[in-house]
Amino acid sequence: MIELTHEPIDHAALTERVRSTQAGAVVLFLGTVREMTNGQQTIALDYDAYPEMAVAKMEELHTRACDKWPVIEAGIIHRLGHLELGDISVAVAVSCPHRVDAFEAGRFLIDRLKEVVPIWKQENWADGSTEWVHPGVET
Amino acid sequence: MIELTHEPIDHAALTERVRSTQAGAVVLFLGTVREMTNGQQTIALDYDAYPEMAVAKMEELHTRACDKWPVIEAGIIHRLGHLELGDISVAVAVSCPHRVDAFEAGRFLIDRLKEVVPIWKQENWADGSTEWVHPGVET
Amino acid sequence: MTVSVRLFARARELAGVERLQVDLPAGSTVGDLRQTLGEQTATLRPLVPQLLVAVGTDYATDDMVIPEGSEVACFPPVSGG
Amino acid sequence: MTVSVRLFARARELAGVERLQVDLPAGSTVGDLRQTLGEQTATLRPLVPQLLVAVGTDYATDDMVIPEGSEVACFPPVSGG
Repeated sequence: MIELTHEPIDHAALTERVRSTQAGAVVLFLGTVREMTNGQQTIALDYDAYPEMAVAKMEELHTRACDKWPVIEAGIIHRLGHLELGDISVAVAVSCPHRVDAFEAGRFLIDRLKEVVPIWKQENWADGSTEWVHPGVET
Repeated sequence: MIELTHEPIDHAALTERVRSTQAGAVVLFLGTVREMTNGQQTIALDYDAYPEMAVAKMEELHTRACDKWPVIEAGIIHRLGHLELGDISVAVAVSCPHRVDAFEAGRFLIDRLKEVVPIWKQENWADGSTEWVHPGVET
Repeated sequence: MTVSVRLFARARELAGVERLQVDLPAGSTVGDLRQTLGEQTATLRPLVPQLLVAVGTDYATDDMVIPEGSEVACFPPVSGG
Repeated sequence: MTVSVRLFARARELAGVERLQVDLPAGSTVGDLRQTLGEQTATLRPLVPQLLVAVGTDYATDDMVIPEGSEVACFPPVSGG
Protein backbone atom coordinates (compact mmCIF):
# COMPACT_ATOMS: atom_id res chain seq x y z
CA MET A 1 0.00 0.00 0.00
CA ILE A 2 1.66 3.15 -1.31
CA GLU A 3 0.10 6.57 -0.91
CA LEU A 4 0.79 10.28 -1.20
CA THR A 5 -1.74 12.37 0.67
CA HIS A 6 -2.45 15.96 1.67
CA GLU A 7 -4.47 14.77 4.67
CA PRO A 8 -3.18 13.85 8.15
CA ILE A 9 -1.76 10.32 8.20
CA ASP A 10 -3.79 7.75 10.15
CA HIS A 11 -1.00 5.64 11.64
CA ALA A 12 -3.42 3.35 13.46
CA ALA A 13 -5.19 2.44 10.22
CA LEU A 14 -1.87 1.76 8.50
CA THR A 15 -0.73 -0.46 11.38
CA GLU A 16 -4.00 -2.38 11.27
CA ARG A 17 -3.59 -2.89 7.52
CA VAL A 18 -0.29 -4.71 7.88
CA ARG A 19 -1.25 -6.92 10.84
CA SER A 20 -1.67 -10.56 9.94
CA THR A 21 -1.94 -13.94 11.61
CA GLN A 22 1.07 -14.91 9.47
CA ALA A 23 3.14 -12.20 11.15
CA GLY A 24 4.66 -12.29 14.61
CA ALA A 25 6.09 -8.81 14.27
CA VAL A 26 4.95 -5.40 13.09
CA VAL A 27 7.25 -2.39 12.86
CA LEU A 28 5.81 1.08 12.33
CA PHE A 29 8.04 4.08 11.68
CA LEU A 30 6.71 7.63 11.82
CA GLY A 31 8.59 10.72 10.72
CA THR A 32 7.26 13.72 12.66
CA VAL A 33 7.92 17.45 12.37
CA ARG A 34 10.59 18.26 14.97
CA GLU A 35 10.94 21.76 16.37
CA MET A 36 14.73 22.04 16.72
CA THR A 37 17.34 21.18 14.05
CA ASN A 38 20.97 22.04 14.82
CA GLY A 39 19.85 24.84 17.11
CA GLN A 40 17.44 26.35 14.57
CA GLN A 41 13.73 26.49 15.36
CA THR A 42 11.21 25.17 12.86
CA ILE A 43 7.68 26.63 12.78
CA ALA A 44 6.33 24.41 10.01
CA LEU A 45 7.40 22.37 6.99
CA ASP A 46 6.07 22.32 3.44
CA TYR A 47 6.50 19.11 1.44
CA ASP A 48 6.47 18.99 -2.33
CA ALA A 49 6.83 15.96 -4.58
CA TYR A 50 7.12 14.82 -8.16
CA PRO A 51 4.10 12.64 -7.51
CA GLU A 52 4.19 10.14 -10.41
CA MET A 53 7.85 9.36 -9.82
CA ALA A 54 7.52 9.39 -6.02
CA VAL A 55 4.81 6.73 -6.19
CA ALA A 56 6.82 4.69 -8.71
CA LYS A 57 9.93 4.82 -6.48
CA MET A 58 7.98 3.91 -3.35
CA GLU A 59 6.49 0.94 -5.18
CA GLU A 60 10.00 -0.07 -6.28
CA LEU A 61 11.19 0.06 -2.66
CA HIS A 62 8.20 -1.98 -1.57
CA THR A 63 9.06 -4.64 -4.16
CA ARG A 64 12.72 -4.66 -3.15
CA ALA A 65 11.81 -5.05 0.54
CA CYS A 66 9.55 -8.00 -0.32
CA ASP A 67 12.43 -9.56 -2.31
CA LYS A 68 14.95 -9.16 0.52
CA TRP A 69 12.81 -10.05 3.54
CA PRO A 70 9.81 -12.33 4.16
CA VAL A 71 7.41 -9.40 4.25
CA ILE A 72 3.76 -10.30 4.85
CA GLU A 73 2.39 -6.77 4.34
CA ALA A 74 3.99 -3.36 3.99
CA GLY A 75 2.73 0.16 3.47
CA ILE A 76 4.22 3.59 2.95
CA ILE A 77 2.29 6.85 3.22
CA HIS A 78 3.92 10.24 2.70
CA ARG A 79 2.13 13.47 3.41
CA LEU A 80 2.52 16.56 1.21
CA GLY A 81 1.69 20.22 1.74
CA HIS A 82 1.88 22.29 4.90
CA LEU A 83 2.72 20.45 8.15
CA GLU A 84 2.77 21.86 11.65
CA LEU A 85 5.08 20.85 14.51
CA GLY A 86 4.47 17.27 15.58
CA ASP A 87 2.56 16.33 12.42
CA ILE A 88 3.41 12.99 10.80
CA SER A 89 5.19 13.46 7.48
CA VAL A 90 5.75 9.81 6.67
CA ALA A 91 4.58 6.44 7.95
CA VAL A 92 6.15 3.11 7.06
CA ALA A 93 4.65 -0.13 8.37
CA VAL A 94 5.83 -3.66 7.75
CA SER A 95 4.89 -7.07 9.09
CA CYS A 96 7.05 -10.19 8.99
CA PRO A 97 6.95 -13.59 10.68
CA HIS A 98 9.91 -12.55 12.91
CA ARG A 99 11.05 -9.29 14.43
CA VAL A 100 14.59 -9.02 13.07
CA ASP A 101 13.26 -9.02 9.53
CA ALA A 102 10.50 -6.53 10.37
CA PHE A 103 13.03 -4.10 11.86
CA GLU A 104 15.44 -4.49 8.95
CA ALA A 105 12.75 -4.12 6.29
CA GLY A 106 11.26 -1.06 8.04
CA ARG A 107 14.67 0.53 8.37
CA PHE A 108 15.44 -0.21 4.72
CA LEU A 109 12.20 1.38 3.51
CA ILE A 110 12.63 4.66 5.38
CA ASP A 111 16.39 4.88 4.74
CA ARG A 112 16.01 4.37 1.00
CA LEU A 113 12.90 6.57 0.82
CA LYS A 114 14.98 9.45 2.11
CA GLU A 115 17.61 8.81 -0.57
CA VAL A 116 15.63 8.15 -3.73
CA VAL A 117 11.99 9.24 -3.51
CA PRO A 118 11.52 12.68 -5.15
CA ILE A 119 9.98 14.56 -2.25
CA TRP A 120 11.40 17.77 -0.80
CA LYS A 121 10.79 19.72 2.33
CA GLN A 122 10.95 23.44 2.81
CA GLU A 123 11.77 24.73 6.27
CA ASN A 124 9.74 27.59 7.73
CA TRP A 125 12.20 28.91 10.29
CA ALA A 126 11.19 30.87 13.37
CA ASP A 127 12.88 34.00 11.98
CA GLY A 128 10.34 34.07 9.13
CA SER A 129 12.71 32.78 6.44
CA THR A 130 12.05 29.71 4.33
CA GLU A 131 14.60 27.29 2.91
CA TRP A 132 14.41 24.23 0.68
CA VAL A 133 16.32 21.33 2.18
CA HIS A 134 18.62 19.75 -0.40
CA PRO A 135 21.32 17.58 1.19
CA GLY A 136 24.76 18.42 -0.17
CA VAL A 137 23.68 21.72 -1.75
CA GLU A 138 25.00 24.98 -0.35
CA THR A 139 22.17 27.43 0.21
CA MET B 1 5.10 4.20 30.54
CA ILE B 2 5.24 0.56 31.60
CA GLU B 3 2.17 -1.62 31.80
CA LEU B 4 0.99 -5.21 32.15
CA THR B 5 -2.60 -5.67 31.08
CA HIS B 6 -5.18 -8.38 30.51
CA GLU B 7 -7.02 -6.15 28.02
CA PRO B 8 -6.31 -5.78 24.27
CA ILE B 9 -3.41 -3.39 23.66
CA ASP B 10 -4.33 -0.06 22.09
CA HIS B 11 -1.30 0.50 19.84
CA ALA B 12 -2.65 3.80 18.51
CA ALA B 13 -2.90 5.27 22.02
CA LEU B 14 0.63 4.12 22.86
CA THR B 15 1.98 5.66 19.65
CA GLU B 16 0.19 8.94 20.42
CA ARG B 17 1.68 8.94 23.91
CA VAL B 18 5.26 8.93 22.66
CA ARG B 19 4.82 11.50 19.88
CA SER B 20 6.45 14.82 20.63
CA THR B 21 7.48 18.01 18.85
CA GLN B 22 11.00 17.24 20.15
CA ALA B 23 11.01 13.98 18.21
CA GLY B 24 11.52 13.53 14.48
CA ALA B 25 11.09 9.77 14.69
CA VAL B 26 8.74 7.30 16.33
CA VAL B 27 9.24 3.53 16.18
CA LEU B 28 6.48 1.18 17.27
CA PHE B 29 7.03 -2.55 17.56
CA LEU B 30 4.15 -4.98 17.96
CA GLY B 31 4.48 -8.66 18.76
CA THR B 32 1.44 -10.50 17.40
CA VAL B 33 0.24 -14.08 17.75
CA ARG B 34 1.46 -15.92 14.67
CA GLU B 35 -0.29 -19.03 13.42
CA MET B 36 2.68 -21.11 12.21
CA THR B 37 5.92 -21.81 14.12
CA ASN B 38 8.36 -24.30 12.56
CA GLY B 39 5.51 -26.05 10.79
CA GLN B 40 3.34 -26.33 13.92
CA GLN B 41 -0.01 -24.59 14.06
CA THR B 42 -0.91 -22.36 16.99
CA ILE B 43 -4.55 -21.90 18.00
CA ALA B 44 -3.95 -19.49 20.87
CA LEU B 45 -1.32 -18.43 23.41
CA ASP B 46 -1.56 -17.95 27.16
CA TYR B 47 0.84 -15.51 28.79
CA ASP B 48 1.78 -15.62 32.45
CA ALA B 49 4.10 -13.30 34.36
CA TYR B 50 5.76 -12.66 37.67
CA PRO B 51 4.12 -9.25 37.64
CA GLU B 52 6.12 -7.32 40.25
CA MET B 53 9.44 -8.40 38.75
CA ALA B 54 8.23 -8.02 35.15
CA VAL B 55 7.28 -4.39 35.79
CA ALA B 56 10.59 -3.76 37.62
CA LYS B 57 12.60 -5.25 34.74
CA MET B 58 10.66 -3.31 32.11
CA GLU B 59 11.31 -0.11 34.05
CA GLU B 60 14.99 -1.02 34.22
CA LEU B 61 15.08 -1.50 30.44
CA HIS B 62 13.30 1.83 29.96
CA THR B 63 15.94 3.55 32.10
CA ARG B 64 18.78 1.84 30.24
CA ALA B 65 17.33 2.85 26.86
CA CYS B 66 17.08 6.46 28.05
CA ASP B 67 20.73 6.30 29.18
CA LYS B 68 21.98 4.89 25.88
CA TRP B 69 19.90 6.90 23.41
CA PRO B 70 18.34 10.38 23.38
CA VAL B 71 14.88 9.01 24.04
CA ILE B 72 12.11 11.61 24.29
CA GLU B 73 9.36 9.18 25.33
CA ALA B 74 9.12 5.41 25.50
CA GLY B 75 6.46 2.95 26.51
CA ILE B 76 6.16 -0.81 26.88
CA ILE B 77 2.88 -2.68 27.30
CA HIS B 78 2.71 -6.46 27.64
CA ARG B 79 -0.55 -8.34 27.57
CA LEU B 80 -1.20 -11.36 29.81
CA GLY B 81 -3.82 -14.10 29.72
CA HIS B 82 -5.42 -15.79 26.74
CA LEU B 83 -4.58 -14.39 23.27
CA GLU B 84 -6.07 -15.43 19.97
CA LEU B 85 -4.31 -15.51 16.59
CA GLY B 86 -3.34 -12.02 15.45
CA ASP B 87 -3.73 -10.47 18.91
CA ILE B 88 -1.01 -8.09 20.08
CA SER B 89 1.05 -9.59 22.90
CA VAL B 90 3.50 -6.72 23.32
CA ALA B 91 3.86 -3.14 22.15
CA VAL B 92 7.03 -1.06 22.42
CA ALA B 93 7.05 2.55 21.30
CA VAL B 94 9.91 5.01 21.38
CA SER B 95 10.45 8.52 20.11
CA CYS B 96 13.83 10.18 19.50
CA PRO B 97 15.01 13.28 17.66
CA HIS B 98 16.45 11.10 14.86
CA ARG B 99 15.44 7.79 13.33
CA VAL B 100 18.61 5.74 13.80
CA ASP B 101 18.33 6.17 17.58
CA ALA B 102 14.61 5.39 17.56
CA PHE B 103 15.19 2.13 15.67
CA GLU B 104 18.10 1.12 17.90
CA ALA B 105 16.29 1.94 21.14
CA GLY B 106 13.12 0.14 19.99
CA ARG B 107 15.12 -2.90 18.95
CA PHE B 108 17.01 -2.89 22.27
CA LEU B 109 13.80 -2.74 24.30
CA ILE B 110 12.12 -5.69 22.60
CA ASP B 111 15.31 -7.77 22.34
CA ARG B 112 16.13 -7.37 26.02
CA LEU B 113 12.50 -7.78 27.09
CA LYS B 114 12.52 -11.23 25.51
CA GLU B 115 15.68 -12.11 27.44
CA VAL B 116 15.09 -10.78 30.93
CA VAL B 117 11.45 -9.93 31.65
CA PRO B 118 9.77 -12.79 33.57
CA ILE B 119 6.87 -13.49 31.24
CA TRP B 120 6.15 -16.89 29.71
CA LYS B 121 3.93 -18.08 26.95
CA GLN B 122 2.13 -21.36 26.67
CA GLU B 123 1.36 -22.67 23.21
CA ASN B 124 -2.08 -24.08 22.48
CA TRP B 125 -1.28 -26.26 19.48
CA ALA B 126 -3.81 -27.28 16.86
CA ASP B 127 -3.60 -30.93 18.00
CA GLY B 128 -5.07 -29.92 21.36
CA SER B 129 -1.82 -30.14 23.33
CA THR B 130 -0.37 -27.27 25.34
CA GLU B 131 3.29 -26.49 25.96
CA TRP B 132 5.15 -23.89 27.98
CA VAL B 133 7.81 -22.20 25.88
CA HIS B 134 11.14 -22.11 27.73
CA PRO B 135 14.07 -21.43 25.41
CA GLY B 136 16.89 -23.92 25.96
CA VAL B 137 14.74 -26.36 27.94
CA GLU B 138 13.93 -29.79 26.48
CA THR B 139 10.24 -30.50 26.80
CA MET C 1 15.00 -20.22 58.01
CA THR C 2 11.99 -21.02 55.89
CA VAL C 3 12.06 -19.61 52.40
CA SER C 4 8.76 -19.25 50.58
CA VAL C 5 9.45 -19.78 46.89
CA ARG C 6 7.07 -18.60 44.18
CA LEU C 7 6.94 -20.79 41.10
CA PHE C 8 5.91 -19.83 37.58
CA ALA C 9 5.08 -21.41 34.23
CA ARG C 10 6.38 -24.98 33.78
CA ALA C 11 7.98 -24.96 37.24
CA ARG C 12 4.57 -24.32 38.78
CA GLU C 13 3.02 -26.95 36.54
CA LEU C 14 5.61 -29.59 37.48
CA ALA C 15 5.44 -28.82 41.20
CA GLY C 16 1.65 -28.61 41.11
CA VAL C 17 1.67 -25.64 43.47
CA GLU C 18 2.23 -21.87 43.24
CA ARG C 19 4.49 -21.74 46.30
CA LEU C 20 6.86 -24.10 48.05
CA GLN C 21 8.18 -23.71 51.57
CA VAL C 22 11.85 -24.69 51.76
CA ASP C 23 13.70 -25.04 55.06
CA LEU C 24 17.33 -23.97 54.83
CA PRO C 25 20.06 -23.21 57.36
CA ALA C 26 20.61 -19.47 57.86
CA GLY C 27 23.33 -18.28 55.48
CA SER C 28 22.28 -20.64 52.69
CA THR C 29 22.90 -19.59 49.12
CA VAL C 30 20.78 -19.64 46.03
CA GLY C 31 22.72 -22.74 44.97
CA ASP C 32 21.74 -24.47 48.22
CA LEU C 33 18.11 -23.57 47.60
CA ARG C 34 18.30 -24.96 44.07
CA GLN C 35 19.71 -28.27 45.34
CA THR C 36 17.17 -28.57 48.14
CA LEU C 37 14.31 -27.82 45.74
CA GLY C 38 15.34 -30.74 43.55
CA GLU C 39 15.68 -33.08 46.51
CA GLN C 40 12.41 -32.02 48.08
CA THR C 41 10.24 -31.93 44.97
CA ALA C 42 11.08 -34.79 42.61
CA THR C 43 8.89 -33.49 39.79
CA LEU C 44 10.97 -30.30 39.61
CA ARG C 45 14.28 -32.15 39.39
CA PRO C 46 14.66 -32.23 35.57
CA LEU C 47 14.14 -28.47 35.44
CA VAL C 48 16.44 -27.55 38.35
CA PRO C 49 19.65 -26.94 36.33
CA GLN C 50 17.86 -24.42 34.12
CA LEU C 51 15.73 -22.72 36.76
CA LEU C 52 16.31 -19.00 37.15
CA VAL C 53 16.16 -17.69 40.68
CA ALA C 54 15.09 -14.17 41.62
CA VAL C 55 15.58 -12.64 45.05
CA GLY C 56 13.25 -9.70 45.27
CA THR C 57 12.90 -8.47 41.68
CA ASP C 58 16.50 -9.23 40.66
CA TYR C 59 18.10 -12.29 39.18
CA ALA C 60 20.41 -14.02 41.66
CA THR C 61 23.47 -16.17 41.02
CA ASP C 62 24.10 -19.45 42.84
CA ASP C 63 26.74 -17.93 45.16
CA MET C 64 24.38 -15.30 46.55
CA VAL C 65 23.43 -15.71 50.22
CA ILE C 66 19.66 -15.52 50.62
CA PRO C 67 18.75 -12.77 53.09
CA GLU C 68 16.22 -13.85 55.71
CA GLY C 69 12.70 -12.83 54.75
CA SER C 70 13.43 -12.30 51.05
CA GLU C 71 10.83 -12.82 48.36
CA VAL C 72 12.26 -15.67 46.25
CA ALA C 73 10.97 -16.87 42.89
CA CYS C 74 12.04 -19.76 40.65
CA PHE C 75 11.11 -20.10 37.01
CA PRO C 76 12.37 -21.52 33.71
CA PRO C 77 13.79 -19.30 30.94
CA VAL C 78 11.45 -16.50 29.92
CA SER C 79 9.49 -16.36 26.64
CA GLY C 80 7.56 -13.12 26.68
CA GLY C 81 7.26 -10.72 23.76
CA MET D 1 13.72 18.15 -30.57
CA THR D 2 12.07 20.18 -27.86
CA VAL D 3 12.28 18.70 -24.39
CA SER D 4 9.76 19.89 -21.82
CA VAL D 5 11.48 19.80 -18.42
CA ARG D 6 9.55 19.76 -15.16
CA LEU D 7 11.25 21.51 -12.27
CA PHE D 8 10.75 20.96 -8.55
CA ALA D 9 11.64 22.52 -5.20
CA ARG D 10 14.57 24.96 -5.32
CA ALA D 11 15.07 24.37 -9.04
CA ARG D 12 11.54 25.59 -9.68
CA GLU D 13 12.04 28.49 -7.30
CA LEU D 14 15.30 29.59 -8.99
CA ALA D 15 13.89 29.23 -12.51
CA GLY D 16 10.64 30.92 -11.52
CA VAL D 17 8.64 28.45 -13.63
CA GLU D 18 7.34 24.89 -13.31
CA ARG D 19 8.43 23.87 -16.79
CA LEU D 20 11.15 24.89 -19.21
CA GLN D 21 11.23 24.11 -22.93
CA VAL D 22 14.75 23.19 -24.04
CA ASP D 23 15.68 22.79 -27.70
CA LEU D 24 18.24 20.07 -28.27
CA PRO D 25 19.56 18.21 -31.32
CA ALA D 26 18.09 14.71 -31.70
CA GLY D 27 20.35 12.21 -29.97
CA SER D 28 21.28 14.62 -27.16
CA THR D 29 22.16 13.18 -23.80
CA VAL D 30 21.12 14.07 -20.28
CA GLY D 31 24.53 15.76 -19.93
CA ASP D 32 23.77 17.94 -22.96
CA LEU D 33 20.42 18.88 -21.42
CA ARG D 34 22.10 19.76 -18.14
CA GLN D 35 24.61 22.04 -19.92
CA THR D 36 21.95 23.72 -22.03
CA LEU D 37 19.75 24.32 -18.98
CA GLY D 38 22.58 26.20 -17.29
CA GLU D 39 23.29 28.27 -20.40
CA GLN D 40 19.65 29.08 -21.07
CA THR D 41 18.54 29.84 -17.51
CA ALA D 42 21.20 31.77 -15.62
CA THR D 43 19.40 31.54 -12.27
CA LEU D 44 19.63 27.72 -12.38
CA ARG D 45 23.37 27.70 -13.08
CA PRO D 46 24.63 27.36 -9.47
CA LEU D 47 22.41 24.30 -8.99
CA VAL D 48 23.19 22.58 -12.31
CA PRO D 49 26.05 20.35 -11.07
CA GLN D 50 23.84 18.89 -8.34
CA LEU D 51 20.61 18.62 -10.30
CA LEU D 52 19.20 15.14 -10.58
CA VAL D 53 17.58 14.29 -13.89
CA ALA D 54 14.74 11.83 -14.33
CA VAL D 55 13.59 10.46 -17.65
CA GLY D 56 10.13 9.04 -17.14
CA THR D 57 10.11 7.94 -13.50
CA ASP D 58 13.74 6.78 -13.42
CA TYR D 59 16.93 8.55 -12.56
CA ALA D 60 19.10 9.09 -15.62
CA THR D 61 22.89 9.41 -15.86
CA ASP D 62 24.58 12.08 -17.98
CA ASP D 63 25.49 9.64 -20.77
CA MET D 64 21.91 8.57 -21.40
CA VAL D 65 20.43 9.63 -24.73
CA ILE D 66 17.07 11.33 -24.21
CA PRO D 67 14.38 9.53 -26.20
CA GLU D 68 12.18 11.86 -28.22
CA GLY D 69 8.94 12.64 -26.37
CA SER D 70 10.19 11.62 -22.92
CA GLU D 71 8.91 13.17 -19.76
CA VAL D 72 12.00 14.81 -18.22
CA ALA D 73 12.29 16.27 -14.72
CA CYS D 74 15.13 18.11 -13.00
CA PHE D 75 15.41 18.61 -9.27
CA PRO D 76 17.94 19.02 -6.46
CA PRO D 77 18.70 16.21 -3.96
CA VAL D 78 15.61 14.87 -2.25
CA SER D 79 14.68 15.49 1.40
CA GLY D 80 11.46 13.61 2.04
CA GLY D 81 10.74 11.50 5.07
